[in-house]
Amino acid sequence: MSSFERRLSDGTRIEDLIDVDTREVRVRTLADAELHQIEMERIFGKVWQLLGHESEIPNPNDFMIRALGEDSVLVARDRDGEIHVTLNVCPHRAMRVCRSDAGNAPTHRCPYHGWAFRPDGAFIGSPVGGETMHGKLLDKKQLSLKKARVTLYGGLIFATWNIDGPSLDEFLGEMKWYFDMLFDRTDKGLEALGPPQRFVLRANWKSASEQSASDGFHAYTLHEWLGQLAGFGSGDLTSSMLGVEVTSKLGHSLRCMPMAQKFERGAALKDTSLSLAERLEILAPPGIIPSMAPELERHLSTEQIEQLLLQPPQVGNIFPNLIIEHVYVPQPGGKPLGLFAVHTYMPRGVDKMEFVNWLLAEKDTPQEMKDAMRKMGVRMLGTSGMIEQDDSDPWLDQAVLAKGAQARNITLKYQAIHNPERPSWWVGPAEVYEGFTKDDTQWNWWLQWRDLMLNAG
Amino acid sequence: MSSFERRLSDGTRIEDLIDVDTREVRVRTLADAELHQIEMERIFGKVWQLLGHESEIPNPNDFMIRALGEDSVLVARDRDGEIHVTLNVCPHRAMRVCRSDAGNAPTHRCPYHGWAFRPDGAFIGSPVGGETMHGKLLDKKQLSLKKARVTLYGGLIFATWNIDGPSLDEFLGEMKWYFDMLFDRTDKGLEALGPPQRFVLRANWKSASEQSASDGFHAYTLHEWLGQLAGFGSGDLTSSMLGVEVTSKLGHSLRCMPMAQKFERGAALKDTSLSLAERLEILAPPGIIPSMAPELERHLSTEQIEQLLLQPPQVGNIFPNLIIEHVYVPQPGGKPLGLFAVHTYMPRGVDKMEFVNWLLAEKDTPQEMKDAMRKMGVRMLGTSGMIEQDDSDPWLDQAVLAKGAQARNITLKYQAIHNPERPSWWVGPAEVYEGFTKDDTQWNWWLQWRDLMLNAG
Amino acid sequence: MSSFERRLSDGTRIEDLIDVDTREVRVRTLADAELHQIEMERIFGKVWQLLGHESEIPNPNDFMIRALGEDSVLVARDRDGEIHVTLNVCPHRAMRVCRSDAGNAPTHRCPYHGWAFRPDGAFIGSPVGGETMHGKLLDKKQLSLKKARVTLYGGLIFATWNIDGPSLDEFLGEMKWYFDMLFDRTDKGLEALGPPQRFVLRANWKSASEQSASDGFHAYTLHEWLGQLAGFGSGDLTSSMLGVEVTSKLGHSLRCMPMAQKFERGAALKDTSLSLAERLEILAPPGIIPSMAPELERHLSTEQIEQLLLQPPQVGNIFPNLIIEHVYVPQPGGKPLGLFAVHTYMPRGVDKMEFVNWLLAEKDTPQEMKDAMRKMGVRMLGTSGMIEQDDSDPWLDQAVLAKGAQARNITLKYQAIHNPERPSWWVGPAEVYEGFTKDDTQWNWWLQWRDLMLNAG
Amino acid sequence: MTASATVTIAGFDNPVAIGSPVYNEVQTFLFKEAALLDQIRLNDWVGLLAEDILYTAPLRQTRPTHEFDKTIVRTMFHFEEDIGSLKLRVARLMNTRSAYAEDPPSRCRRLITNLLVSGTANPDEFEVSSYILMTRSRYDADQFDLMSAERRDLVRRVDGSFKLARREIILDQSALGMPNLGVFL
Amino acid sequence: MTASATVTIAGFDNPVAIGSPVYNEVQTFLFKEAALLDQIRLNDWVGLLAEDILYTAPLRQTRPTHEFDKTIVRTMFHFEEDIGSLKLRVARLMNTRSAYAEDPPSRCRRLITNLLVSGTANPDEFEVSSYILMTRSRYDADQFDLMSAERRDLVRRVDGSFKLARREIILDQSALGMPNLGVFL
Amino acid sequence: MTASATVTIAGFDNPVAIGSPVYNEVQTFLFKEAALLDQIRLNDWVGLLAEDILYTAPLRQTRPTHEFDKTIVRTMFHFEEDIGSLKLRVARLMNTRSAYAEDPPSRCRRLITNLLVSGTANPDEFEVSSYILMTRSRYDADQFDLMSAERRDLVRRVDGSFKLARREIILDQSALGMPNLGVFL
Ligand code: FES
Ligand code: FES
Ligand code: FES
Ligand SMILES: [Fe+3]
Ligand SMILES: [Fe+3]
Ligand SMILES: [Fe+3]
Repeated sequence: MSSFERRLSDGTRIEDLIDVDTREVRVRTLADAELHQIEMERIFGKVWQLLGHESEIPNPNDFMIRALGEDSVLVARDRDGEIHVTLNVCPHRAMRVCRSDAGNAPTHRCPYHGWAFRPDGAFIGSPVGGETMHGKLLDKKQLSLKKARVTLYGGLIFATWNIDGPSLDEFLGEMKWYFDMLFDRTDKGLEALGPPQRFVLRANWKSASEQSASDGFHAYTLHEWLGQLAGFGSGDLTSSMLGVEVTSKLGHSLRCMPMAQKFERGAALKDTSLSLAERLEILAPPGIIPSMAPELERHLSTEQIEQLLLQPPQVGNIFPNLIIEHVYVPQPGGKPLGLFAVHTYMPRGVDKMEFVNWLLAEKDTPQEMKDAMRKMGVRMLGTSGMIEQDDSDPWLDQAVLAKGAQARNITLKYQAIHNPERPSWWVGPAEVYEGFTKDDTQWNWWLQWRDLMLNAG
Repeated sequence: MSSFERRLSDGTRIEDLIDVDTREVRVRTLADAELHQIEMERIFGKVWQLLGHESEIPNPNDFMIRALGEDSVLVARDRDGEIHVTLNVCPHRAMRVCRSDAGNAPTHRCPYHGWAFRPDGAFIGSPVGGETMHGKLLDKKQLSLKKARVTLYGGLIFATWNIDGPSLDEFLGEMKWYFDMLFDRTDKGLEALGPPQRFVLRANWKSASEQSASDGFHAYTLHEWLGQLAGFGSGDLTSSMLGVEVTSKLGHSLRCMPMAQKFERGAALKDTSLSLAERLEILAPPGIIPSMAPELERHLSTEQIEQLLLQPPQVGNIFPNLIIEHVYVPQPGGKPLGLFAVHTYMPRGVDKMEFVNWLLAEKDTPQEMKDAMRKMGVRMLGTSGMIEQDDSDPWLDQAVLAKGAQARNITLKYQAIHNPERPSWWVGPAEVYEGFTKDDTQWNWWLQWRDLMLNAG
Repeated sequence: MSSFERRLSDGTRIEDLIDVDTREVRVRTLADAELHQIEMERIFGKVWQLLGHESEIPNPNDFMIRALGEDSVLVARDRDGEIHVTLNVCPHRAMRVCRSDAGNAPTHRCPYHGWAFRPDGAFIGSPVGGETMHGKLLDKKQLSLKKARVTLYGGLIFATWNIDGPSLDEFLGEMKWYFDMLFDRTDKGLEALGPPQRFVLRANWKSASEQSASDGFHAYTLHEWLGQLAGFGSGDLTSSMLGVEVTSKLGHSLRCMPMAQKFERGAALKDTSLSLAERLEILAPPGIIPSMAPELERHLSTEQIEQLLLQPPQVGNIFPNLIIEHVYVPQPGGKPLGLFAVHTYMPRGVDKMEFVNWLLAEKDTPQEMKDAMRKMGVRMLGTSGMIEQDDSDPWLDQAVLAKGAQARNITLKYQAIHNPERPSWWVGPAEVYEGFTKDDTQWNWWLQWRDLMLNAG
Repeated sequence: MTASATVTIAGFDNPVAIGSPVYNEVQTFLFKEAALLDQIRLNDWVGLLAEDILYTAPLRQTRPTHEFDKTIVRTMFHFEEDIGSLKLRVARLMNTRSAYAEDPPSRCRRLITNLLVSGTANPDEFEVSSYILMTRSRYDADQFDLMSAERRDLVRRVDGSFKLARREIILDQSALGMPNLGVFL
Repeated sequence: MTASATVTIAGFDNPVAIGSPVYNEVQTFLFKEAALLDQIRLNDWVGLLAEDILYTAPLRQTRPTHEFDKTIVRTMFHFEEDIGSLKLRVARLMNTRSAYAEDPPSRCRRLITNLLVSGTANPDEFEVSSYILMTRSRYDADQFDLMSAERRDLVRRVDGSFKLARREIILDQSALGMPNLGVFL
Repeated sequence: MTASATVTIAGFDNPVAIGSPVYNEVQTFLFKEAALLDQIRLNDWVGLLAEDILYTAPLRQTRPTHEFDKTIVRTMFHFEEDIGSLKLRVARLMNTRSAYAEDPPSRCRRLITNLLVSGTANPDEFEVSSYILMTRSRYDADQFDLMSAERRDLVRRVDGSFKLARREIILDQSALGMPNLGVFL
């Protein structure tokens, strides 16, 4: 069926929705139910998706239920410690097999007719075994829970239905050099500080996701209060607009702002005569403490460490619907408090989405610092977050407005274009733009969306 | 318009949804809005539907409002006692003509412009008669409420829009031999113990209906507590799995379980030296008392009576959306209490359905027994029913899960196949399978669904 | 895309929905989601729509937010006093620009990225101006809020997206001769007595709108109580059915009933030996007082004044979704109390609509009379209106019933046809029918609906 | 003390203590009133109204936080009633068969909470603030219509029992989600 | 005084005044009962029931205003329980693992308001009318299921504490919008 | 007595009787608090808070009946506030014009019911359990957003009036149906 040429029912083709030359996207793209169904197949059926962190299910047979696109999946650790992701829909008659948000179970028995499955989804059998209730037309392997492909990255559990597609590494591409600075930098790695916050908004998942692709400019107006009340940019958010934006045609991006510009004490970081531990004492990334210096050196290259210290990634995204927050929150004492979070924006139909918010730290981050990071995370991000409740307000408006017959035909515009010249002093890979924030990262997001949507394969 | 070849908007044809060879049905079938609209035309526009029991409207001009598919209909008795079913939508401007759930009225006046109709739907006239508000383009006959075809069966009111289609007898086919044992066995016939319970679930009507087509296996797991707490199967539900399943290509079915297997005292029923009244004293069908023996003999053949005593139908369905419950509930004394109910599962859009639950007894069942049957019915079935609240739980799950882009493409499986050999000792008609419950009855349901859905005529 | 030939997905063409010969409309027209989308383009994208009255925003920079079809628009007065209507959707990323229902602001700043606009929608600039966040691909004019075309009529603010289409005068056509009697008759003109009542019904906008096209007959039954309790028609509503109905192929209409028939004192109005002021003393239109006689004479022709006195328009519509109420409510003293209102029925999807109710009077109507008119308006019309809550009840029923597979294929009928002979004594223009109310006005409404729907241009 | 302010007065100034006899009587009055309305005993309900009653529901508008006082609009109303119009409404509902929007009637439930009472200059009159959540079910709809509001009442003691002398209903929507206010709040 | 009437009696005839000791005790009883139900302490809840309890929920039908008495249908029920069936229901929920419709359980909140109490001929028994709004959330649904109702109880004082001797639940829908009544009201 | 249990304590152990002075004062406190929040008098609201307040809303998870104690997750929160963060929230809402998610503010109504109170070892502190149903309406939406919850408070008497010393909000959804908790519960 995937080769059936799909047009929206008013005759529009997908390529009509995006004007590649003028960098415009029709507003209707945010509210079209037919388009949504195609996205579920061509995007969410293909990409890698974050489902959680392995620290959420530390023990053999631990499991949790998560959404992967609009499907319910079982994320379970088997008795050997390996993590599996399987469709939480019974292959018999489509009942929900596992009905608890989390727990520990060596087998999962479907309540409807009692078919049982292992944590890896393998079909064990049906009750009153001699009767072979499951019949003889299919063998047991064919009666297992549908299995996704899983890759752990810094303990983050990524999965995809695209069994033979690109690996996670290939999917992340050149940008992985940067992501490694965040997700894969200490010996014990990351942990989730708890289960994710979850809440549902009447918004299209793309509203959240295109914003996550490093929309830098909105902070100036939408988060105006951060300057006024929270000491961001020492009261002038213009400085937050400056920095380096890295991105790639795969739709990922990061905004890296110089510490020296954001914090008075940041200048001192440049003193390379200091040891790494000493420099971390001045200003360390979220969750990192000076004693972790050797670990950083083991995990990252010198270039990565230098960037992590001097101009670390602060916000960014992994295509299509993952946002990264690696933020340095100004504190009265002058030493910022770190904030480390990832969210996914999971669709629930064309006009709703679930916001899933994990707060992260290194496993070895001291408990007191974890507590502080968790509190700051809860206060600034997610459900009641003073920053992010405003971030999501436009999504709600877009969802309502994009239904209008006039509004649907105007465009979203991505016409602020960086000087294409790569800064000569920058050592990292991918597309690199310096200066005042522009729309190139978001535009890459849309180009990648377009590529996948035009690819029925 | 019915000849317009319909494909779902992604190009799928209806025949793609069912694999006749491997007995699989795509899960998306439970959640597809386009398919639903076709069902409303090709199934609910054609089949016979149960609307109630004539005992609910015993007097001339009594009426009640019911749903027939997704249409509102007036079920009314005329002054001569005949029952009519008409579309409760004004032929003038589509206002709801009758707005009370039940009552008594010799005429029904539309509140909008005052057109009036008789209980049989006949147009009487419009107000200020001399002005002929209804115009002169159509004659009065053409201005009547749209009329359905009605047949009473054991007092149950069946109706269809298929004016020239099969009779109810033809629609029931060979299975009527069995249904007669339940619905047409005493002189005064059945009565509804009260109006039906009604409640709305976020589920597709087919989830409920395919289960009703004698899904025997689910009881073992889904109703596990019945063995533990309620004395079913003397604590082991495996025995409830055994019996005879009768079904036909028209999509109807019944499960008949031997009384001797379910109840200790059941063995004594086999003593044919006893009179029918004496055997009924040992163990009688729901609502039947020994003094009704002559009536049974008048209404049923010897073969039917023997089966009704020894291996009566206990659950089953009439295609598409009617379930029959004719249950013997174990009681401490050893003598089971009867439970007799029919439900319809009426669609309300693709993702909602109304559960309509009538409790039945013979009109001549003693009041005390009726009270006991009503209480048991309320406690086990329908809204708060301890059995049926669990039956409907999978329907809710299926409705949610079937929206997932992965889940919609997996299949419902009906691959447990009976030994095709008909038990030689069985005297009744239709397809007959003996042994541990299998999926053939449900598969017949789907084949009949497929037949109707492919028939645009 | 507008030239793409659109069929509903079951193959139905728009022209199949209306039978021009038998004056019937398929009920499904009231509940078809695909049709609705076409209406939003071909009707609401083209017609003139009422958005409010200029007295609601009397001062420079005053603004209010209104719905135009399903789009949100900003209605704002600029510093020179001119009123503009612009799409309240940011041309940058489709955020809601103005978020207050009303207020006063010389500029409107979008909260998302800070783009600012003048009351006339002109783009002022983006923040941190030197950075040209809005890019250089488009000039500033192209970044303004999308602008509608505006015409004031008696202070009523009409707007359309059809920039080069017919003027409001052309749109009103011959019927304007009558509308002028209501909307343009005094020197200072009309005022809105306050902001409009707003409430949302689960109904299709056409249910309300086709009724508004002078459905005269429903009053007899649906408003029966008006005769019983409120002294309408001296207790017999039949007299309310008689009068003159004027209409045109543009879909507008008015019902004009002779004052002499409705009120005892109405006969005295015919005495042309009296001065206009003296006649107004006997019985004046809503909001008019005798001292306004010279104003009426300045604004209206003798013929218009005579009709306004003797047989004024009392209810009517402007196509597609505006109803006019210019009602004389019987009072114990014998002198009726005037009631003057306009409503729009704004779609909110196929199955919801917003009822927007403005109460009007002349600016120079004495405050005491305004208060009385407002109270009577609140009590009889709109949200809690004793008359209009019954008017909307059929709309709710139609919305539910039209979903039924049988109901959707029956028809709405407009088969009560006036004697086509124009009354010789009538001086006004347009189609004129005399006698007992008929369906011609509503049929004109549907013909105009059909014309626009078949016109993809 | 005036009801024209945006904020509630009742219970803040000159409070009548929760648990005091007057408070308890007012609560009894409101609970019984709700029972009469829910059970469509509207003629009994009219008996609770003072002859000089003002019964209003002003419009609401969305305004920014710093203009919160403008969210209540008292130039236009959803209800603007006196005793005569209320009696006419009740007569229409109870004595005719053509009050179609509420006949058959919806099933309403008026949950009354957050009762606060203040005394006034008149020892027999009390400013009363209560919250109402009305659930409303018509025909066989599976979803309730909801309306929440604050009611600001003036309750007057007359001959040992209470009468409702003023009610202002502060509805919580700028565009109501109910098809009509054919029921009293 | 009988509960079979369409209209509420409690609080109108022979009223137990709001704020009186009995009223306060009844309120305490109902609030604690709600807490037990919401926290699925069902075995504790059974302890509040009299052995002769009648626990019913009659059907509702839509009828015109002048047939309001027919809107409550007492020939068929959504609940028709005695102590035995209630105990079986609780045993199923608490002692087995196959009460799937409520296991995992929904998160319910039973808001109790509008309490009115009357005395009866038996000085230890009280007619009690209360309103309930139950919010119900299952799995990760973003919308609550709602049910509003009046509960007409007979509460009996036994050995210094109360027992529920009768409950009739007047539901406000003719077709319930919940997938089941697997929870108590 | 601790608030960390899954089940409510307030009103069960060491109960403060309904109708007693302390109970009535607590009720007054909560009703006035709701009025301040609903009317966006947030600076007044801050005046009700103790300097050592803990204000939290733990996550909820769906779990089987026999793991009911795990449905409240206290390792992650929707709110985890102290007096400083609460004051910052209020300052943002009241003193800036860029708290966009609640400016223009939604119209909220906080219906408070099912109040139960217990004494503690400290004679000036009381464990308080109350139910809240919050209706929330933004712009011209025709449907309300709803949230129901139990609030477990510690209320402290300070200089003759009450301060809120602890609030734990037990929300009834595992995935909230509101776009944010930009409002207080
Ligand atoms: S649906 Fe899972 S075992 Fe049948
Ligand atoms: S719609 Fe029924 S009479 Fe007009
Ligand atoms: S969306 Fe309005 S400024 Fe960006
Ligand atoms: Fe942001
Ligand atoms: Fe079952
Ligand atoms: Fe009318």
